[in-house]
Amino acid sequence: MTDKTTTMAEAIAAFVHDGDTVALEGFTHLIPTAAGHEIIRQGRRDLTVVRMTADIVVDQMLAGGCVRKLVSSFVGNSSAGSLGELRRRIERADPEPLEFEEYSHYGMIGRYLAGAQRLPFYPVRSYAGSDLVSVNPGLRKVRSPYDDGEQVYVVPPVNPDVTIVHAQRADRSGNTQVWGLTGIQAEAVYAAKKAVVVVEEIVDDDVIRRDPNRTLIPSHAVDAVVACPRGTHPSFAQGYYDRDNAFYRGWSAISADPGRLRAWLSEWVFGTRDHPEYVAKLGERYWAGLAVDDALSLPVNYGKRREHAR
Amino acid sequence: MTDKTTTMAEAIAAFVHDGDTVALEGFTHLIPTAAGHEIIRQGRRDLTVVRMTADIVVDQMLAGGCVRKLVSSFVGNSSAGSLGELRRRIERADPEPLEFEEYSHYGMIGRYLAGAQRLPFYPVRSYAGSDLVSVNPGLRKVRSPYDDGEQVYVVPPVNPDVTIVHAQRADRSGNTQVWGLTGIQAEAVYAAKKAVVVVEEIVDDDVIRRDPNRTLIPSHAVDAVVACPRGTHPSFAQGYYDRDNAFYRGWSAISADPGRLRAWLSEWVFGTRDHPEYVAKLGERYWAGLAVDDALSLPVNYGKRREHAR
Amino acid sequence: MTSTKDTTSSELLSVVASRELAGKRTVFAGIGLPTLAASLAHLTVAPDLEIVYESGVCGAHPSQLPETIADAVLITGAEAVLSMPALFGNVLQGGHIDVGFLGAAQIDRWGNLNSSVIGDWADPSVRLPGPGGAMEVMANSGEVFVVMRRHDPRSFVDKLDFCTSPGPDRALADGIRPLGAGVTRVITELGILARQGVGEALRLVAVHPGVTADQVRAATGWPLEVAEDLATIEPPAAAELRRLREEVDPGRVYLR
Amino acid sequence: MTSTKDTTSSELLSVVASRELAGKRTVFAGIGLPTLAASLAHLTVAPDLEIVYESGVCGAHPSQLPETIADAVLITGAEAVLSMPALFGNVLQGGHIDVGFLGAAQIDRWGNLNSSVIGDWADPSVRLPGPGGAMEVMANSGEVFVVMRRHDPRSFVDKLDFCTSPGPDRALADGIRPLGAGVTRVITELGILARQGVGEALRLVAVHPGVTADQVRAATGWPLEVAEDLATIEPPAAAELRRLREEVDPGRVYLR
Repeated sequence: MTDKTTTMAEAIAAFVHDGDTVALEGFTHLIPTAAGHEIIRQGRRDLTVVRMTADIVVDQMLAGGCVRKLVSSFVGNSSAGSLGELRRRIERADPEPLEFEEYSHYGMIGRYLAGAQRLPFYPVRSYAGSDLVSVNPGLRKVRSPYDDGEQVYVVPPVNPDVTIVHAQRADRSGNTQVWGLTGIQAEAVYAAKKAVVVVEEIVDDDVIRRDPNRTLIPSHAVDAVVACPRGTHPSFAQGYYDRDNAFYRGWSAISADPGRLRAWLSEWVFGTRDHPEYVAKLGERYWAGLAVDDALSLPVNYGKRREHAR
Repeated sequence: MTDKTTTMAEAIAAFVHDGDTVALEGFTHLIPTAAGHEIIRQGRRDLTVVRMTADIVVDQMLAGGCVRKLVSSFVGNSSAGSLGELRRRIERADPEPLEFEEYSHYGMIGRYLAGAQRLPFYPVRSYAGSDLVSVNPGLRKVRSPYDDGEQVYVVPPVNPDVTIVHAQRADRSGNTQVWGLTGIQAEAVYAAKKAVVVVEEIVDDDVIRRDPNRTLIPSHAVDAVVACPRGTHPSFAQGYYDRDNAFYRGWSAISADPGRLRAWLSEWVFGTRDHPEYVAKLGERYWAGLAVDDALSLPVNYGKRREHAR
Repeated sequence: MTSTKDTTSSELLSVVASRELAGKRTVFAGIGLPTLAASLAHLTVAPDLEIVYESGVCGAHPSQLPETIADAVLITGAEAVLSMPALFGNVLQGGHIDVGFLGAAQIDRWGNLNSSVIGDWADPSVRLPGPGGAMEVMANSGEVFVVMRRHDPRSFVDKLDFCTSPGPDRALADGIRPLGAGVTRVITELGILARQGVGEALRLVAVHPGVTADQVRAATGWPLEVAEDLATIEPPAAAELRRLREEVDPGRVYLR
Repeated sequence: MTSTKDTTSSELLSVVASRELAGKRTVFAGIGLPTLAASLAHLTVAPDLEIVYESGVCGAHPSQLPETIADAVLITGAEAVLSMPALFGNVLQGGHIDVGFLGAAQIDRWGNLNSSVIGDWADPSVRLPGPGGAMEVMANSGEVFVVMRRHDPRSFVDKLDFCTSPGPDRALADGIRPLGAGVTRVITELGILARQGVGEALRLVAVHPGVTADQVRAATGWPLEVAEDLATIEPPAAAELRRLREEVDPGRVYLR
């Protein structure tokens, strides 16, 4: 049992370097926002960010000047509007161009699957006839070696230098449990050279071992474990706190104005030393508005062999 | 909410026909033995059985005269010895030949994945240099369309006429929950044209909905739900009863002798009307020897939105 | 008593779309009008309908109206929550979705959709969110319904600026056998355009009361064919509106 | 006091194999000698060692000695239980296994293994269980250890009846770049055969006290090369045997 716990500052310093390819996953649920903020605080540059749904945290990292290239399948502020910085970068190269490599969701999923499984490609049934094929040379065709000789598009593997995901809980060695929407996090971790897991809480080994089927990411795939409660805000952690929909709705106006966006970053990212300060700055009353009541699962029986047996 | 509950006899009559391709999955855990016995009772013929680990239930179905062809990646009585009937069929065509299509475990997994995902093939990293390639024309190579032009073996999809799996519990509509070893059951169900789920118990909808992450097979993929407690014997159901290791050890001697094997079938399969009779015939004292004590998981919180919110 | 006079645009589109789901079993729906239509259909013409969400939720029983496809209220009490590989691979690509709902900035006569850019992809005047899972919904659903609030030549175009989600005709031209029929219904404030599948263009099959075929032609950027037996859409019935207003969206979150 | 005199064959093989796991992090092991070796190594030379089972169990903490790789006691209290696609795809093919243990009916000088048939595949004299996951363990583990109870020319053959699980040399000859080194250690009652990787044949690198190189040559079905610095294996130490007997398998289930 290796203790891999560390602080967010140390994890980002150790595992995210200028020029790295960094995957941040979490599909609406469990978005690793606090990790993105720490990357901004530490002033990383020239990152290639891989993220299926490039949303607020990506817009913030773009505004923080951290990102040279984006690999994504959806670039929008959820259903709440636009990402101002992202659109300025893409539509007007303002303040600088953004390299953009675009896939569909399943294309991204396939890339993670291929990366996790050390496959040279992953076949998908979509893409036929899409103009994406003409702007993304990574999309290629393979012919089936079976009788029908059918063709199918394939996507190339992605192997990020580091994948960062957020989860409800882990033990000190990185056995990580997730419930609610589980997205693509496990495959994104397995596809990466290094993996950082950020959690709402680090729990006793026994809590994990009482329910091994909830462990989606085993410790052998994890390099660092960071406790960072409320680290997904404005995203949510099922059973811990709700999504801050008002923040999402407000973001479109903030990010539409470069001045406001930079002021926001100054106040909330550069103006806080770490995520606990960000949490405290929002205030307990604010968090009370995102609190959820209990809806507990029923226990299942894993069973224990009797001593009498055999 | 469609009620799909039925009896084992009705499910086998409705979904397993002479000449069908039938997948029975469950990797050591949750083997659908009772379904195999009912197939024998109903006298199905010329089946193609697809099963990663062809073990006791397959040996029994072979002896029952149900099987023309076997598709598998492991043919043995676990680590407890040989399958007598299977070896006689393969080594001596006694009493008749057995068509055998052989893969490795991951080849079978890939076939189910391709079948479930409607892919023309699934790529795997193994098989290079194996003699299996020379005896199984289903194993082919594909060249990567990316720079390295690397080659990789692929396996063809499998789409059984019906897949039968056993699980701990389901609701009436087929939302199926499994814990402990989960194997390849979900993919085998999705790969099939029809799917029958056999369970230790049918539970209230609320039990399932209190823990949706445990539902590995959603109702939309299920055609029939059969309650059949202890239906995996001599396999086990985590948290319900233990594996009958003595039965496994005893099987090698039974199946080594065609006479004994047929006598066993007469007594235990043809001699019982259904699985409840088989269970009763073993007797409560026998089952007490396989009973397990409780080891309950801790509940997790899914959370409930407060009315105050937003 | 429920008044059918003050029917809003959202109500009209939801009711009309719900009727098209008669007898369907599985629908892939986003939040907003598709969810309203599917929820209403569940209460009326498609009692066995299951809504599957892109986030991985199957058989949701939300305590409140969800605000996103990943809303926590969709998860708590759901029948199943799947990983993204399972949702996209087994459920969607595996062929378990009867009807997928999609939206788009532009649609052409073959039901091809653009949700990527206005202008050139490499130097767009407007960068839109992009494909998300729309390409997979198009490629793998049995058929696709599109609900478009705006019916005008800027959205119903002769030529897409960019084809994000191609219908089966474009897939075939690319040498790949399509798995679904593509867009079969486009429901707008003016009427319903429809097509059956490969080789067929969208044509006007029904109009709302008071709308003429010429009006729809004028609002469409390609020479729109009109069905010989052009139907008039039955206005929302009082019972439909009552269920929509009182049971589906009592807080009028989407029934703006 | 632990007697080292009455060391059984199983104890000898377990202890010798455990030493070879020094510093390793992940091992893919079946039940029996591999589990004993890995469990002993965990207590001695490889404190961070994790045993991964083909059934999907990672980080098991069994209450009793498991009887199969899928034993219920491996699941209760484990750190993780994975589906088969995750175990074979992400963990094994993904390259997370340092050492895989394999057995076989036949092994050749390149570490290729036969676990399928004696005789012809289509008409075998003995049908063996077949590949299971052995082919994937061979192809994807960093290296593979083989523990063979029997060291004789019927098992150590010049030519396999059937190559079930090919080493990297055969993979390369088939035009595919191998991911692992293949068999690097074969541990038997006579000694240890070893090779580094592609292009290298197994050669005798160590013998048990009292065993001569000629004895091993005679027991091997191909002309066995012997290392110039042929070592003599240190017999099991009292401390190793004590831990094996008292902590790993106190019921002597596998220490027959």
